[in-house]
Order: sequence, then C-alpha cells, then structure tokens
Amino acid sequence: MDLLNAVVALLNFVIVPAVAYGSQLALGALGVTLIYGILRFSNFAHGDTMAFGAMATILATWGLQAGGVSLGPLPTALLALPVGIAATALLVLATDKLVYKFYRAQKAKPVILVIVSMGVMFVMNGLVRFIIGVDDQQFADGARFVISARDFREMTGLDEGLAIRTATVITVVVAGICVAALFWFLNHTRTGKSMRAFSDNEDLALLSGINPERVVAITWIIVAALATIAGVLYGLDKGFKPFTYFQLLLPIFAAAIVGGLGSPLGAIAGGFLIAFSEVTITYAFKKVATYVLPEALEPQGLVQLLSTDYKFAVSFAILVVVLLFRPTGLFQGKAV
Amino acid sequence: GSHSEPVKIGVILGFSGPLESLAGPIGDAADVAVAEINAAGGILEGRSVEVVRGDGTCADAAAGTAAAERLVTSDGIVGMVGAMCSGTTGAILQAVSIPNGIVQISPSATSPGLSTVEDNGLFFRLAPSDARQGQLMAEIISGKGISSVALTYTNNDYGKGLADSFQAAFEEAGGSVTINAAHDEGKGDYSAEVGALASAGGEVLVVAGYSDGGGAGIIQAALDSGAFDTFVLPDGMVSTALTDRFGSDIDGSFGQLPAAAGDGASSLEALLNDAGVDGASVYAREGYDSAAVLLLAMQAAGSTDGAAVAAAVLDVANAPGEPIGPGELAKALEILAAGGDIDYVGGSDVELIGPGESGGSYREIEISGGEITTVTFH
Amino acid sequence: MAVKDREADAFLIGDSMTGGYGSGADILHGCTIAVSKGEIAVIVGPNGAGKSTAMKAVFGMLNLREGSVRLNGEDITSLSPQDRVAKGMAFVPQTSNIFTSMTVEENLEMGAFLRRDDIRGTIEQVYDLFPILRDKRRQAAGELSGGQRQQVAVGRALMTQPTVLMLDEPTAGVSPIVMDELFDRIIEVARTGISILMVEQNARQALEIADKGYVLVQGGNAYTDTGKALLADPEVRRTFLGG
Amino acid sequence: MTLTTRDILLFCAVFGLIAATGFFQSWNVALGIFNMGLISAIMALGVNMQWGYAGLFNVGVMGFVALGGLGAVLVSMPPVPDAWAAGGLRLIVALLAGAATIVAAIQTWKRMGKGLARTAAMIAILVIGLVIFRSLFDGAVEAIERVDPAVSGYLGGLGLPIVLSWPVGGALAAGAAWMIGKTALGLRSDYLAIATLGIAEIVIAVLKNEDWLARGVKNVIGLPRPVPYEIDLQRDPDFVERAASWGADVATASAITVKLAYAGLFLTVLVLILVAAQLALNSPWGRMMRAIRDNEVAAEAMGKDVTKRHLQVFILGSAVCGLAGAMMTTLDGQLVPSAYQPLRFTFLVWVMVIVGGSGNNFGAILGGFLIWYLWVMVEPLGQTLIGLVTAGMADGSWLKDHLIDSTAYMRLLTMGVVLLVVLRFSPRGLIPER
Amino acid sequence: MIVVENLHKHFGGFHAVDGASLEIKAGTITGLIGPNGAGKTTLFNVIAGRLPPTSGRVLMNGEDITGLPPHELFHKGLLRTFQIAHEFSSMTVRENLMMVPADQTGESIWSSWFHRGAIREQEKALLDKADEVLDFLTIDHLRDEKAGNLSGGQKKLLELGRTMMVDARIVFLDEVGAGVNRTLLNTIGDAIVRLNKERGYTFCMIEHDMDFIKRLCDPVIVMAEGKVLAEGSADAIMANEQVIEAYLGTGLKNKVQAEAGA
Ligand SMILES: Nc1ncnc2c1ncn2[C@@H]1O[C@H](COP(=O)(O)OP(=O)(O)OP(=O)(O)O)[C@@H](O)[C@H]1O
Ligand SMILES: Nc1ncnc2c1ncn2[C@@H]1O[C@H](COP(=O)(O)OP(=O)(O)OP(=O)(O)O)[C@@H](O)[C@H]1O
Ligand SMILES: [Mg+2]
Ligand SMILES: [Mg+2]
Repeated sequence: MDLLNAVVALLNFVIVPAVAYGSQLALGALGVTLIYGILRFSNFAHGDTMAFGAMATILATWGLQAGGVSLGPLPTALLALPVGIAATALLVLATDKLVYKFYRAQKAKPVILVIVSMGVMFVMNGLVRFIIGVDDQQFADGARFVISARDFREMTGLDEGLAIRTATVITVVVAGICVAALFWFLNHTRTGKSMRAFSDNEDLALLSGINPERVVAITWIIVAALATIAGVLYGLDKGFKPFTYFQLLLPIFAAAIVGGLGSPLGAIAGGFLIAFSEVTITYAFKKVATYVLPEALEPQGLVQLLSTDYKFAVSFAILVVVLLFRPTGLFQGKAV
Repeated sequence: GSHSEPVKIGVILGFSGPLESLAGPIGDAADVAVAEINAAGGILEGRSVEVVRGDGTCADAAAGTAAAERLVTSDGIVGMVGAMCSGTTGAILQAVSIPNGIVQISPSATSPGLSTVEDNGLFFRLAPSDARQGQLMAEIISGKGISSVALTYTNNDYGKGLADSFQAAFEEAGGSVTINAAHDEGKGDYSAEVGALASAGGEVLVVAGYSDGGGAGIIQAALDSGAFDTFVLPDGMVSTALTDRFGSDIDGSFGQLPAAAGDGASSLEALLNDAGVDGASVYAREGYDSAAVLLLAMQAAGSTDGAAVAAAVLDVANAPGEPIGPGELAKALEILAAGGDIDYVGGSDVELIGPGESGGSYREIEISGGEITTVTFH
Repeated sequence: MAVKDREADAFLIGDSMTGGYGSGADILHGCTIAVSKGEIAVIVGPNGAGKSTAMKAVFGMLNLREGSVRLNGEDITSLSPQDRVAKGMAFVPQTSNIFTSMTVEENLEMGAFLRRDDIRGTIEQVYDLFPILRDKRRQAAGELSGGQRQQVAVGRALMTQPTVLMLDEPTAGVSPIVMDELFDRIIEVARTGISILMVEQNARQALEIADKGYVLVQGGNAYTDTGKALLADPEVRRTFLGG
Repeated sequence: MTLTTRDILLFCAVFGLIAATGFFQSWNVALGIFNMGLISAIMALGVNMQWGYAGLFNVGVMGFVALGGLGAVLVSMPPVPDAWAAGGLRLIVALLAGAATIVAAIQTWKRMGKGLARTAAMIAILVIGLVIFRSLFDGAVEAIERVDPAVSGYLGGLGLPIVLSWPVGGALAAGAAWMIGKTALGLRSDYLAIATLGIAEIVIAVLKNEDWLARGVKNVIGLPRPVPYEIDLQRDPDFVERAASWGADVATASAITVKLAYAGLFLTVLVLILVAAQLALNSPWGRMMRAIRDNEVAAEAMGKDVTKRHLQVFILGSAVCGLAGAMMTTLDGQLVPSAYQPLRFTFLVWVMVIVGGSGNNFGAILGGFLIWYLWVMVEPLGQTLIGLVTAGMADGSWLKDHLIDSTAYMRLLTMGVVLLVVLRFSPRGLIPER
Repeated sequence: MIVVENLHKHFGGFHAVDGASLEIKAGTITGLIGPNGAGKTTLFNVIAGRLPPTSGRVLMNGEDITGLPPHELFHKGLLRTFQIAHEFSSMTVRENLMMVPADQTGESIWSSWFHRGAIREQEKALLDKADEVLDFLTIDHLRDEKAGNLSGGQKKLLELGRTMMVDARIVFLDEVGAGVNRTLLNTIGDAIVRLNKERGYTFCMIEHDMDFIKRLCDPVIVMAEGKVLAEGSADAIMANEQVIEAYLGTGLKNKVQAEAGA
C-alpha cells in the first residue's frame, strides 16, 4: 500500500506535471525549430507570436461564449482555434512581407535576422498589450480535470491523490499529433521536401523551380498554427498573461536547442528533457522516501538534490552537459 | 512659477516589465486623487495639478533613473509618487531625488533596507517595511493552532524580506517551517516548486507572492495537484484577482494586509471602482494616498520647494488634526488653506513612523464563499 | 563567320550581355553566347574571364544592364530563374550545386520538382549513368566525395528533362572514366534534340565534341567558331588550352 | 581603418540628438544619457570583440555584467566584522574545500587510466568532497546570514575605493569566462549561445540566492561613489558661489558637476579600451581573428590555434563586459540582482552591436550611444505619438481612452519600430565592417 | 618523409579508408589518383589532422604524428590545400595570403600594443611576398577584392598561393588543378617542379588530369575502395590493366590524349 502511495506521489508531483510542462514547451519549441530549420534564424518573436495567437483565440472564445456556444467538457477555445490561427497567420505573413522579405533578398546574415526578430518582438509585444492589456485572462471552460486529486483518493482509498487535467491530456495528444504530422510533412511530401531544399541551398532551390515565396509563406502559416496552438493550450492550463509568454521564450529555446535545432523530434525530446530535469532535480524526495523506507530510516531533511531556487539554472546546467557530449543536440541539429 | 501655472508631479511606476500588471491601477488611483484635488480648485491658491508619468520598468534601474531625471529636469515636476519596486526606488532616490531636492513618496516599496537609507529627509513610503508583517503573520498563524507550514516567496526583496522575517518570528513562537522556497515571477510553470513544497509537507502553505503573478501560479498548481487547499496570504496576495480566479476553491485561506481599521479602505475601494479603477488591486489604495499626501503636504507647506514639502509630510500624515478619509480631499485642502491641521488617514490608514514610512496597521482577512472577508484589525 | 550567322536563329541566346554583381563593376562587356537546338556549345577561357557569370546571366541570376536573353525566339530577359526552369531550362552551377543536407535521392527528386509525371524511370537512368550514386542513394549528399557530388549535381539537372541544359564545369574533379561517360552521355542527350551549353576547363575534350566554341576573355567574346576550328587554332591552343 | 565622412556625420548626428535633449529638455537628462551611453558603448565593444572579431556567439553578456557588479560590491562596501566573526573563516575554508574537491576530481580523471575504477574514484571524491563542503558551508552561511539580515547579513566587501572595483569586476568576469571557455568553446555557434545563456542565468541565480555574498535579492544599496555627492556640493559655500557666478541654480549645477565627473572617468576608460581594441584589430592579430571567424577549418590548417585564440578573445571580451558592469553598478550606486534581465543586459547590447555595425569598433560605440538614447527616449516618443494619434479624436471616446491607457506599452513598440527602421536602411549596421 | 601504416577511417559502417599503407619519400612529387570516392581526400584529412583515424598510424620522419591537430602539423611544415576551396571569404585576397605565415610578432595581442615598429617591418615584408605570389598566380589585379567574390578557379589558385607563403617541407595538394585553366595549370606545374627542385619541398597531389600527373609525378599511387591498388611510375600505372579498368577507362579522353600526344 505504501509503495502504491509512493508511486502515486511521484506520478502526481513529478511525472504528470513534467509531462504537462514538457509537452507545452515542446509545442513552442516545434515552432522555433521550424523557423530555424527552414528560414535559418532564431525567432525571438515566437513567444509574442504565441501570445498574439492566444489573444486572438481568446477574443473569439469570448464571442462564442457570449453566443452560448460550448463544447461540453472540452474548452470552447478549441472551437475558436481556427480563428486564432487565421488571424496569426495573417499577422506573420504581413510581418514577413513588411520586414523579413527585405533581409532575405539582401542575403543578410542570420544574426541580423535574429536582431530584426527582436524588433518584431517589441512590436508584437506592444500590439498584444494594446489590444488585451497586461492582465491575467482566464478563458478556460469545460471540465478542468479528467480526474482530480480528491476523486482519485476517494476512488482508490489511497492517501495520495493523482490529478490529471483536461488541458494536459489535450496538450500531450496535440503535441504528439503535431510532431507526427510535421515529420511526415517535411520528409514525405513534395512541399515539405521543397521546404528543406530551400533551407539547404536557396539558390539551388530556385534552379530547381521551387518558388521561394511559396515556401516561406507555407512555413509562416505552419508556424502561426503551431504558435497559436501552443499559446492557447498553455493559456488554458495556466491562464493568459502576455509577460509570461515572453518569459517562456528562454526554456522554449533551450528545448529546441538541446533537442537539436531544426529537428521536430528534437524539439519534443528537448521539451521533455528540460521539464523533467527542472522537476526531478529539485523534487524533495522526502515524502516518497517516507512511504518506501522503514520508519527507522525515515529521512530527516528534504532529500532534495538542489533547492528550487536553482531550478532554472539546473536545467541549463543539464543542457550544457548534454551539449558537451552531443554537440549538436540530441537529434543532430544543424548549426549555421 | 507664476500662480496660474499648473503644479506638475511625477508618477513613476513599472508600467512595462515584470510587474506591469500592478502598475496600471496604482497610477490610475493616483490620477483619481489628483482629479479630486483639481475638482476642488487645485492647491496653492488655485493652481491645478498635472501628472507626468514615467516608466520605472522595475527591472532596469538605469532606464528608470533616466525617466525620473527627465521628469524632474525637463518636465519640471516638483514631487514624485514612486517608484514601485524597491530597487528602482533606491536608484531614483540616490540619483535624482536627493540631488534635485525632490520629495519622493513610494506607494509600494517595502524593502527593509530603505528604512536606513540616507535620504536627506526626502523619502517616504506608505507601504510598511516587511519586517513587521512577517511578525504579525506568524502571530495569526500560531493563533489558529497551526504549528507547521510550508513557505514560498517571490524571489525579490519584498518576498525574501517578508519570508525571512516571518520564518524567524514563527520559529521563535515554536512553529516549524518545513521548507522555505523561492519562486520566480513570470516563469509560467511552478510544478517543481509545488512538488518540493508538497513533499516537505505542512498544514498550510504560506505564499508570499503576487496575486496576479507567481503566487497565483503556485496556488493553481497546488490546488490542481491536491497538495494544499489552505493558503496564508500576505498583502501581495490579497486581491479580487485571486478570488475571481479561484473562487471558493480557496475557502478557509486567510491572511493580512496593511489597511486601516474603520471603513477607509472599503470606501476608497468603492471610490476607485466608481472611477473605473480596480480598487482592490495591490497598492492601488496606497497610490491614491501617496498622491494625496504629496499634494496636501505642498498645500500645508504653502510652496512646492522640496525641503519645505518634506517637512510638511509628517504633519499632514500624522495626528494631531482632523482625520481625512478617502474622497475628503476638498475638505482637507480647505482646512489647510485656513491654517488648520489635518491627519490624513486615507484608504491605507496612513501613519508615518520613524524614517518616514508607514507604521503598519493590518487587516486580517479570510476567504469564505469565494469572497475576501475581514476578520479583524491589528 | 558561319557561326555568327546561325546565332540569329539560335534556340537560346544571351545577346550582347553587359552587367555585374550587385552594384559592383561590370564583369560582362557585351558578351554573346548562343546554342541551337540539339547542339553542344562550349565556353572556355581563363579563370575569372566571366564564364560562370555569363551562365548565370543567361539563367537570370544577375541583373543585366544591357543585352537580352531569348529562348526559342521569346524574350525572357525579365523572367525569374524559377520561371526559366518552368520553360525547360536547367542549370548546374559551378559551386554549391547540391543540397548537402538531403539524401542523394532527394536531391534528384528536387531536380524533378516541377514534373508531375512518374520520375522513377529518370532516376533509374541517372543511376545507370552514375552507378556509384545508386549505392549512396540514402546518404546525405554533403557526405560524398568531391567527384561524387559533381555527379549528383549533373544528375539533378538531368532530372528536369530540360530542353536546354547548362553545365558549369561538370567534369571538375571527376575521374577520367566518369568523365568519358559524362561526355558520351552529353552527346547522346544532345542527339535527342536538347541544347547543351557548358563551361569547361577540360577544354580539349570538350571542344572535341562541341558544335560551337566560345572563348571568353575579360567578359567579352575573344574567339567564336566551331569546336574543331578552335582546337585547330594554334593561338587559341597556346593561350587558352594549355598547348 | 579610418572614419569616413559619413561615419563622422553619424557620430555628430547621435551626439546632436543627445545635445538636442540638453537644449530642449535638460542638460541633466542629456548627460545622464551620455554617461550610460559611454557604459553601453564599452559593453558593445566587449561583445564586438567576441562576435565581430571572432564570431563567438555569446548571449551570456548579462552574466558578465552582473559579475562586474558583484566586483563593485566586494571591493567597495565596508566589511561586516560581525559576519566575518560569525562564519567568515569557516566559509572560506568551505570554499577552498570545494575547489580542492573539483581539482582533485579533475586530476584523478586525467591521471588514472580509463575504466570503472576511474569513474568510481571520481564519484567517491566528489561525494566525499560535497559532504565536507556542505557541512562546512551550510553552517557558515546560516551564521553569516543571521547577522542583522535586514541591513547586512553578508560578509561585506573590502572597503576600498570603488574605482578599484572596475578592473576587479573585469577580472571576475575574465575568470568566469575562462572556466566557461574551457568547457563550452568547442561548441558550434548556436550551441555556444545556449551554453552562455544558461551560464548567465546560473550566475544570476547565484547572485540572487547566495545572500552571504551580496545580500541576494535583498540588494546592496548605497555603494560609495568615486565622485562627490550632490548634497555635499550644495552645502559647500565655494561651490554655491561658483554656481551663482555661472548663473545656474545650485541643485542643477551640482547634479551636472557630478555627472561631468562621471563622464570624465567613463570617457577615459572608453578611450583606453578603444585604442587598445583598434590597435589589436588592425594588427596581424586582428587579421588572424577575422580569418578564424571566416573559416575555422582553413585557419587551423594554416597553423592558427583556433581553440586557444577563441579562449583568448572570449576572455578579453567578457572582461570588458565585466568592467562595464562594475562601472554601471558604480553609477547606479546599488546592486540589484533581480534587475538583471536578459532582454536588457544581453539582447539590448546585441542590438547595439548589430545596429552599430559588427566587426567595427566605432560602429559598436555608435550603436551603444544610439540604442541607449532610443531606449530612454522611446518613452516620451511613444507618448508624443499617442498624443498625436488621439489629438483628433473626440474626448471621452472609448478608443481614445483605450489608447491613452495603453501609452505605457508604446515604449517597447516604438523601440521595435525604430529598430526595424534603422536596420532597414542599413542592414549591415550603421558603420559596417570594411 | 611520410609513412602511413595500415590506416583505417570508417564513417559509421562505411570504410572510406580501409587499411591503406603507403610512403611518400622526401623530395618526390607523389601523385595520388583513384576513382571518385576512393578515399583520397579522406586520407589527406586524416594525415593532416582534420579527422581522427579509426586505426593505424601516420609517421613523419619517423615521428608519430597521428591525431595531432592541424595547426601543430603546420608548424612541423606540413601544409595542405582543400578540394572544395576554403578561402577566408570576407577578407581581401592579399590578406588571405598575409595571414598564413606563423609566428608573426603581431599575432600576439601584447605585441600589437607595444611592438608596433617590429610589426610594421614584418608587414612590409609579408606584403611584398604576397604580391609576388599573386603576380605569379595571375590574380594580382584582384589583390584588394574580397576572396568570397573570386571565381571558382581563382579560389583554387588562392588555395595554392597560401602554401607558397611559407617554407613548407611537405605540401598536400587536393585537386588544385580542377577548374583551373590549362594554360595556367602548366605554369603552376612548372612552379611546383621548381619548388621541389630548388627548395626541396616534397609534394603529394591528388589530381584527375592524367596529363598533369604524367608531367609532374613520380611515383604515382593509385587508390581504390580505400586501399592502395598500385604504385609506380606514371607510365607504368597508365599501362596497368587494373588501373585502366577501375579508373582511366578507354573512352574519349584517352583518344583525345592520344591525339594530343601525336
Ligand atoms: N563525413 C562522411 N560521412 C560518410 N561518408 C563519407 C564522409 N566523408 C566521406 N565519405 C565517403 O567516403 C568515401 C571517400 O571519400 P573521399 O572524399 O575520400 O573520396 P575521394 O577519393 O577524395 O574522391 P574524389 O576524387 O571524388 O574527391 C566516399 O564514398 C564518401 O561518400
Ligand atoms: N559574387 C561576386 N561578386 C563580385 N564579383 C564576382 C562575384 N563572383 C565572381 N566575381 C568576379 O567576376 C569575375 C568573373 O567571375 P566568373 O566566376 O564568371 O569567372 P569564370 O570565368 O567562371 O572563372 P573560373 O574558370 O575560375 O570559374 C571574377 O573576376 C570574379 O572576381
Ligand atoms: Mg566559373
Ligand atoms: Mg576528393
């Protein structure tokens, strides 16, 4: 029985949260990695693109909710997603036309594009705050839990509870679908391959009759979709606040890079690695140990490898170690 | 300046940056106070008051200082409400206010370090130093017969100062703090923190954070995972943002915030809400009070000269005198104009002690039925 | 001057082209190159003469200040490179002429990007021509040896099934046996009615099979004649073909 | 490399902007911008050495700047004798033990042959070392932090003049750079980037959480100054007299005097660094660095020790950033660890380098001044913009109110627009590399 | 001078160099030929320290140099060129050459501040030397052009030019001839012979142009599938059945050569 409790405690406080956080990071990292892979720069505006997509979806959700539409146990926001994606796609396409296109034509170095994307980030940053403000917005409806801790305790009679949120399940499923679809798209469709060809050698892509503007447009549309989905799922789980989306940029990049920039599978793996390292290394195993060990051996301290103060630092330290042993990330990314 | 020229005061808050969502209401509340004074015919024999805003950013002391510098030397402000975070506040004080002899009243800087800073008598704050609140929180918790708590604080001078003073007081009183863990603002995911907190155990979770930031994130994660269901909420956490979000899920949680006995607080909250400002937002009331005290002190001093105003602040804020509540600024101006004495109470029971900071009376609250209810005053 | 006359009805002609890279100095000075249907035209000249530049100009990869490019009588001077591909032109550049991160087979597929029909057969033909590529079909092209890369590059261009094939030094770095194969194959391709325009430093072999030869010097035409005639010209031999 | 007329005009334009601020707003503001501009320029020079010369993608600038700030505290604050008495010695022993453990572990790794025994020995050393370290360290830290936590609770500094902290800050940063470089410089560009980003976060985490070192998030305020205090000037009758003879009021005169004094100090440092950087860049050393940046493989084949050179320039650039960090903390008069945000201290510096023109020292300096000017001035610019937009609207309309409420967010938006415009018209930077 | 002992280099399961043993004698111009993908460039890369060998040894004058980094080999007098040109693209052609010599005073940052005079003198000498090399390679008019803007063949010349900036002992040339105009190549061939005769450089060159090989090289080593297939004088090699089958073929090229020879 106690062993069961230990397992459940571990599941509830380590595994499930890490999976939830990991898949959120992974979805964000997928967008970053795609831009890096095809357009060859690190897009700092991605966090704010996610915020914009989430915002557009929230506005649409409010509209739907006002109209009395609901999806039952699922959040209404899912219905509003296409609107958000469309709005975001329009925004990023316009941005590309107004901003990035010029630098592509100039064959500017990637670092210039990185800095340019920071300019775009500032602008989007302002735009989102302009439209919806800086405050927390809650827009989740439907059932919050698939199973809540209390229900679980009642059901099983264990001391420990296990909570699984609807948003977590949706996020994991969606992340899985997205990476599979993206992988298939890039490696097995003509358009996908032409995108890879474009990223490899732009001039030669021209010589093969590939239309660069089309490739770029498709990339941006996919990125807009990924960003919106990631932003909305994150918002459903944690609430929407523009500043958080900006902060999310760092772990997202970490995930994309540790997984290997340019590799969709790597983005997923990276997201989970970051999430698991953050949660596990700073988890205090006291409770678990108390369940498992005989009373005499019960730990005095917290049995915590490192205090949560260093959570962020620890995940970065792990990144550095991973990179030292696999210099291009887990899945062989590329370096410009 | 001539008598028809408006009196300019600066409002420097972290409008962009990590605490940007708190800045809006504080600034707006200050505007409400200024509007009230202007409606009453202004100060210093009919001069109207104009607010110039500056972005203190909370994260970039240099940019905040530059903004203050501009307000003082270019826009010509004669007094300042701000800054918001203790870091920026200290920097502006050193680099701008003292050299230029400007009175600076912060609605929200709570770092104990500011109590002893060399300020040439120009610096005041309406938020109490965190040292006092920690003690009180320990008393309240012990009073409920709770002997073991988990503690998490937002990783800045406010959170850390509060957490430290609380832990010291609580352990003194025989309680035990199972874990004292920081959380960072705006980091989105707090499962690691909650995992550690849950494992350490404790009857309740003390969350020394912000109600629309990491603190709420911690509570969300704790509720979701079933780790804790009762929370102790200090000032940064008590706001309708919290009850709006969690409703009766956090029933039974309790806490305290600097606030006056009597109905100053609630009437100011109502006043602000009527003006379209979220009166329950953290430090919004102090925002109103800061502007009010600053302007009333000018009226009392009969001039906008920094030294004179500084000398008048304590007179205006403290007894003796006619108590002045929210919405009574017109009356206060009248009394002062007539050479009388006032004791500004406002929405946060203003009472300045020692080096010019709020002495700290507190309101103990409890969440019940998804509402913040007042239990008693300390 | 027989050659000059035929340029009027050439299938592809870059006519008195003048221009350079970006805003830099002109590299080409009124240079003309042309090829008729089913013929092989070879461009030779010293390093830096502007051969590659001329090829790129014909393919629309640089802005001409003067002159025009005509394909089958139609003026295509203002078309973008990818539109020229759609018109049946194919080009193997001298450098960075493969997709290094893609496999050999994907490189070939990209060559056939605009084709909608079944490309299996053409891929097999390329593999027959360059057997080594069949073994390496799943390998990233960037990991190949220099000569193997060159074979991929030519293979990619052949995949378009073009009407004009432009090759910039296709034999640089390939072994003699493959070079022979390549030249044989080029003759064969030309016989099917495809026009071939190529730059070569293995000039003697190339002129041997050329219907027409151009010697470019400093961005202009120095000699133009049939391949055989150029080979026979002692002056040309000494100065440009290495004796 | 000499300056063209265009470059000189650009410099004139930027200083003209700052001067215009002086004429139309106040000289105090202008000088304030100028002083931070000087510091920004030095930071930009540091990054330019790493990126512009050698192509090293360091996005951990924040960490080095913060270390410089730490240097300022450690050098200039008075020591706290009680804290030293409480646990200073024990702490030092603990740190030595920690260092010894790591050295021992590395030596074992190097000396012993491959195999299980080596791994086991290493782990044993690390574990035992960690236990010893923690047992000494935790107690010492607790004792130190208990000493009057509200105002001290740390060991304090050496109580030396703060100007000395500038080279010390540089040295601290250089030391950190050496350690990072030893481990991470083998990584390729983007991967080096994330490593440096991570290490910067770690530095900040240490600064935030190790209270015994520099009070953590409780901040150290009231650092001593290398220049007089305004207040003292205002009380000095001589000065008051002189101010009167200039026809300025005392407050303004004192503030400007102090700022000019800072400006003099900073300018000296900037000029020294610039001269050194220019000499190096225009010598065979600079040529070699550019060769390495262009093509590492070929440079290696031409006999250049790429790893060693990378390490060298990484350390140099980081030291310059650390120096600037110490100067900035001196100017601020306080160390606030939570103020170190990557956006402000890493990416803004990068913007300076790229907008100014990477690879060109004058470009980096110009970028430092220009971007800092904009960073400060976008706020009023944004306000003006909103004012213009809303001027035509009816009072009390919903949109007008909304826009006016949003004025604060115009700050970053304006910054973004300006950045995009500048880069649009000179994509290789204002003073590109030649 | 250089002895390669049973060298292996594997990429995953693929054996690019598969037990090659050979010797490059001091004072020779050794040719290295073989079909595309035979492992010639890989062999160069291993010898020059670019790639670590899977197994086997490389000796230079009896000293084991296996796995030494390229820059140390450079200091021992071992130079190489790249098959795919590795120019310093944003530097001028002249700078590309001037950076080559080792131990320049100005390469120490300290000297760059305090020994300006010495540097100035060295630079003058370097500049003259670089211009001389550029003259020889007929690209002197491009001395201030960015190397990235050179034509394909000019980049190859620059590759070669770099090896002429210092006193090397052994130079590995990887297809310097590919893409170089034949007339110029003849001049280059003369220079190689001269460097070999007058300055005692040892050369090892990969080349597919058999004319060129025949003119310069003795002996010639043939590689195929990662192994040494044959070794001998150029004439002997060209008559070798195995070599003809694997590498030379009997096609057009030989016909043309026969004609040219006639
Ligand atoms: N990084 C790599 N990964 C996998 N295979 C490789 C790699 N580098 C080279 N190879 C393979 O090793 C073999 C030998 O390549 P190498 O470049 O040495 O050939 P080479 O003899 O120089 O040919 P060429 O004459 O065409 O230049 C080739 O088949 C190539 O595909
Ligand atoms: N991208 C470029 N920008 C500027 N100048 C260039 C560029 N590419 C080539 N050039 C210059 O144009 C001239 C002609 O180059 P081009 O590549 O056409 O020569 P080429 O005849 O093909 O020579 P090779 O036989 O060496 O390939 C050269 O002098 C070269 O320096
Ligand atoms: Mg060419
Ligand atoms: Mg090769």
